Amino acid sequence: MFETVLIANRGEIALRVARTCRELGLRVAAVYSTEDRDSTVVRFADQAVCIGPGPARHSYLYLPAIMEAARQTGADAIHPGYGFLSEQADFAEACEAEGLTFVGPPPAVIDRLGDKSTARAAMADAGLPLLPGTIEPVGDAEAVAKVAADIGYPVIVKAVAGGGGRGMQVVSEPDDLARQYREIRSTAQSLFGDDRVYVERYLPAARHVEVQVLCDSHGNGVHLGQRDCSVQRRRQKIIEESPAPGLPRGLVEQMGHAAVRGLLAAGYVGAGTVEFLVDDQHRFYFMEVNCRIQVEHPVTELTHGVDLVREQLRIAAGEQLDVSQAELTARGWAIECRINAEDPARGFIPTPGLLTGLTLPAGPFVRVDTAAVAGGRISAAYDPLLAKICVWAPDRPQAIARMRRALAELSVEGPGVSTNRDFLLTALDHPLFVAGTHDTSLVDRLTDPHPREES
Amino acid sequence: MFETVLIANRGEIALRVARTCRELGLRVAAVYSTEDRDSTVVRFADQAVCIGPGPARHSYLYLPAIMEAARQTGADAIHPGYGFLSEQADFAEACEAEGLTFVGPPPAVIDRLGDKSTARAAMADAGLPLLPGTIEPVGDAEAVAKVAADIGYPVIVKAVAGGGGRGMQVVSEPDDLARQYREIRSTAQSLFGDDRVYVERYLPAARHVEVQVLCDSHGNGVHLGQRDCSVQRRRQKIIEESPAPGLPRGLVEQMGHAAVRGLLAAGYVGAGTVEFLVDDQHRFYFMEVNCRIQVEHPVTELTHGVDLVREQLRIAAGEQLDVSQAELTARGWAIECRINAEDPARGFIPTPGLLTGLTLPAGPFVRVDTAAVAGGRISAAYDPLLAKICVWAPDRPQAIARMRRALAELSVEGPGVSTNRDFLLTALDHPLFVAGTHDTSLVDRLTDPHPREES
Amino acid sequence: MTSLIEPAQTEGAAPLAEALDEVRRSAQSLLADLAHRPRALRIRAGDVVVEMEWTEQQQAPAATPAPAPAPEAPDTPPAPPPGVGISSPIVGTFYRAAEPGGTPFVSEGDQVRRGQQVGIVEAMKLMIPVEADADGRILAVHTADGAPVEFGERLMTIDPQAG
Amino acid sequence: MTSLIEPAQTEGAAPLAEALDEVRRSAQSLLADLAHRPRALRIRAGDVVVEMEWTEQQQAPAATPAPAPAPEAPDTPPAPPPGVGISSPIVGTFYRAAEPGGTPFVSEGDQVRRGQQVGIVEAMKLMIPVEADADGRILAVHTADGAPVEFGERLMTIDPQAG
Repeated sequence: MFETVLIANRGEIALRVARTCRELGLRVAAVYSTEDRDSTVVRFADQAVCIGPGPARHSYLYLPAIMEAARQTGADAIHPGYGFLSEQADFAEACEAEGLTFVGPPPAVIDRLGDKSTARAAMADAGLPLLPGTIEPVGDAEAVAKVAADIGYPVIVKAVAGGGGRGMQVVSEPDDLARQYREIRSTAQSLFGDDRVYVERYLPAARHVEVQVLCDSHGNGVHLGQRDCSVQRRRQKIIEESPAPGLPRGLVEQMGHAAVRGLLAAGYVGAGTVEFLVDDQHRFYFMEVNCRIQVEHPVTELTHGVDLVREQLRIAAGEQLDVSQAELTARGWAIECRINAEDPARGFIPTPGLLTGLTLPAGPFVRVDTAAVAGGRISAAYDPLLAKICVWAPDRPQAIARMRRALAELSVEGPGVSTNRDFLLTALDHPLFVAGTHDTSLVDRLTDPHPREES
Repeated sequence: MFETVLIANRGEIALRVARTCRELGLRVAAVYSTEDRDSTVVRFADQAVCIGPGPARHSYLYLPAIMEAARQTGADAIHPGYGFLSEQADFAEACEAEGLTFVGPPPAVIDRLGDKSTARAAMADAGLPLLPGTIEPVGDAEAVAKVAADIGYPVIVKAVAGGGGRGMQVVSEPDDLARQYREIRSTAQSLFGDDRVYVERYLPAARHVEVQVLCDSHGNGVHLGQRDCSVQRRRQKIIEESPAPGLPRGLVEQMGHAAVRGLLAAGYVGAGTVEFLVDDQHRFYFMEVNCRIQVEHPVTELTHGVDLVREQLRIAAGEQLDVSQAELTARGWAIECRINAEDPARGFIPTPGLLTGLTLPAGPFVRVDTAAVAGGRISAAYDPLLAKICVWAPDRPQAIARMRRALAELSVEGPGVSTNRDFLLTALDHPLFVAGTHDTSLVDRLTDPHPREES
Repeated sequence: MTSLIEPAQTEGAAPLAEALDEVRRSAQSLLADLAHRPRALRIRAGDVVVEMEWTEQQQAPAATPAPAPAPEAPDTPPAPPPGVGISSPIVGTFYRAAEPGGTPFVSEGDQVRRGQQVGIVEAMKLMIPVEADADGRILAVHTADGAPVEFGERLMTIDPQAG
Repeated sequence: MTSLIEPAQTEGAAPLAEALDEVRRSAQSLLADLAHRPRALRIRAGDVVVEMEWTEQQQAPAATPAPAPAPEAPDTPPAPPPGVGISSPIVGTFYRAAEPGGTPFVSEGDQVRRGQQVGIVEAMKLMIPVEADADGRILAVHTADGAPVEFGERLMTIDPQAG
């Protein structure tokens, strides 16, 4: 095992990784921007290095500064958390070049799976079902029109380099296609420096179901069940749960095995997630692979009793998985709600600022992951995630009741700071969510000023 | 199910019960003394009634005030928590007389099991093993001397009405017996208004292992494994864990079945605990029954995934147990540390006062039950329990590492306020605790200025 | 306070952070408990010294420490009328008269003597007399006959000057 | 900072910087919790002394009881010597000369012009020049040749009056 782990991240995930490092007896080195000078992980860490000013591109995304911090702290491993440099093959490569262990998959795997086009090809080869569409990027408007006509409208045009809900566009009408194709290419170019796009069928009412996988460096892989992440605003998840409600047992196992097969075939090592869309006929389609620990990993930890960050570190240290698929049994139900400092009434705009008061939920079967403290601030420089509130219960109705109780305990005060707490409560209350039959259109139903007639 | 539950308690347990009531959709009525006017449960509750001044005998122990509060709030059930009136048969009777459901066993059962003499007789009848000693109270010094000579020294003289570590005395030398017998009777008279005592063999190096039981009003009973509570200072538990380390599987099942058999035979209804001593030969002896939810119940909740307060309420409402013994499987390991506002260096004297700062542990697999908040006070009028910190992990070494991490995150500040946090860390570090071979003498070893040579 | 984490090692380990913490905390508690803040403060502990000074103007307002709780009578509802309150001795039901429909013990404007019975609170069949705490005139009766009352709730107000 | 409880790891690091850090943090904590900022503050711990004074004008806004963070220049280390600081543009290794054993770009007492190179910070083989922010005289060089520096760490202080 390592001696010192540098955590190349901030906020709740930096603290969460630090906690597991501490439990494993590893020295914790934190990095921070000037904006995060007084942050919780800086206080928690054994050592902390200032790596740059607030804007992430000059600090958390600035590779030379991170690598220098690793050198100065004598780190022998770097945990990238999620976001920032976590899925940058360059970063993983730089670690390798410096003799540091990158806690994540090998650079070549990140490269292949981060590109949606090669990822789709790899997963198709491994026998995973794909939505009708193109595997290779589509080179011109004419070709796109032909593909779209073949697979049928609506279609979705996606940037090969996209992710996190950015760089994609649904096209419902053939007449709009040429213009929207040009737009998404231009957006993709400016966002990712890569204007390649592909096309696939768009499922307006699908569920977003993902499978958590662990692969060690000895060729072993296991899955830890599903997470349903269908409650999304602007394609950003806000409520996640495990298991996925209402899926037939056979489907669950089929998807789990497919995910493990796909990642092992791709040479994956570490914790990874395979995202699928599941349609109303319970057919599933590969969507993408996330080569990192995910924001919503706690729900899997709660149902499976596994510390996923510990497994990441063990795998990165070359150890074998110490649990078999048969031993990995889920118990009960877990739900996560992401508390964002944002205003749902004003299009979910972030509301950063000073937190003059903060009361977090606690008690039986409630877990809160946050780096926020009363007297601290939610910085405008980063994403507005304030806390992740997770609950566990023996079944889904009890878990929902517990989450309602937990959310009611939350109190956030600060000038100009609001949260999506009440919006989350509304979503939890929606008959479709309560029935577990909701899909990715749920938030639109809640925010649409003209609610549809259909149930 | 009920509509309104009055919680006849304060502090962390009142809040803990309130949380489950909220999750069950029940209205929460709290009571408070003037000392607790600004307490967390008062803010949490749907309604709160001031029942008297600070001293418990004029408020939390004052039956007419509690009953009036129940009437005023329209409560149809009363949850007594632990301590205070929770094991007073009079209170359970008064509830019955007023048509209120007392969340606990029937008054006659509390009466029989609260008296150690009749409890020992009942459990002996049900076939539970007892330590050599008397079942009937011993009436005079001569009889005591004869019994003690028969069973061999050291012996322990215990008040029939004792509990919570009070009203008992170990006697090692025959010459001391007559004096100590008189002393304990006089103490018992002043503490409990009942000077009856009995005698049994004293095990200086036994382990304190207890079994959590649930019995419904339909004659069904199940156990939820053991808790080891051997880390005690002055017979007050400070570290509890589940399961009990190092017990053979056969013994675990034997004790579980014995506990259920004993409580069902006694007509028990509700959540109860049967306490045993286990000697170094792995023989177990019935000690006493606790007719209430216990402080350390969270470790059982964490290993078994059961909300014990929910089960208490369901059982009190006449519902059947909805889990069978076969379905109740333990997972992993849980440890609780009781954080007291006290000074271990000064004989564990309480250090109540204003909390100017309070940072509680959080994150993966950590649960904190507390009613303390920054800016609040630890009142000198009640026991100094500040927080219960619980952790879960797949195995005991990981649970200990996690507890060390969690305790390190705790920060309590306030003029004159100290805690036993460092003392707990020292106990967790002791080789005997780490090995899981410690017994009730562990704290003495840590506080004894002349440590023994033996390991 | 991380220094406290490893109690076994505190003896020889770097005591600076701890000493500073201690001195700072000592200064804070000292200041928090002072009704009137001094012009200057100096704390020294071994190598560690903390000194502070305040200007004249700031001393006056400093007399009210920042998060001051309810200024007076924390046991009564906010903004009680001036005068002396008579509080309920127990949680229960308040009665103004000895029996249903009877004449009230007292009414507004009545003169009362200290110790005179002015009402009853019933709790679980116990009839607990409410007595005036002072000589004076009943300024107000705040609670209706038969109403539920909590412990410490103000039932009446007496003007002791008027006695 | 937990680093202080593990004396084994402090070996190479400058203990003075650490002590300064502790003193600064202690002062910040102390100030953050004060409703009214004092006119002067002095903290001394062993060799380390922190003294602070506020002018009359600064005291007025300080009367707002909100949790005030570090009084000024929160991004620079505490109580810097008077003058203008030159901060590290990146985390890395500080060099005073263009090559090992070479003549330092500047020494204490030297006159410098705004924009003049006064050092180098190396980060992952990138050689990033450090330049003077103002005309003036080098009052102090705070960082040794070859020492690790963080982003924003003060490397030198210039007296601009002396320019």
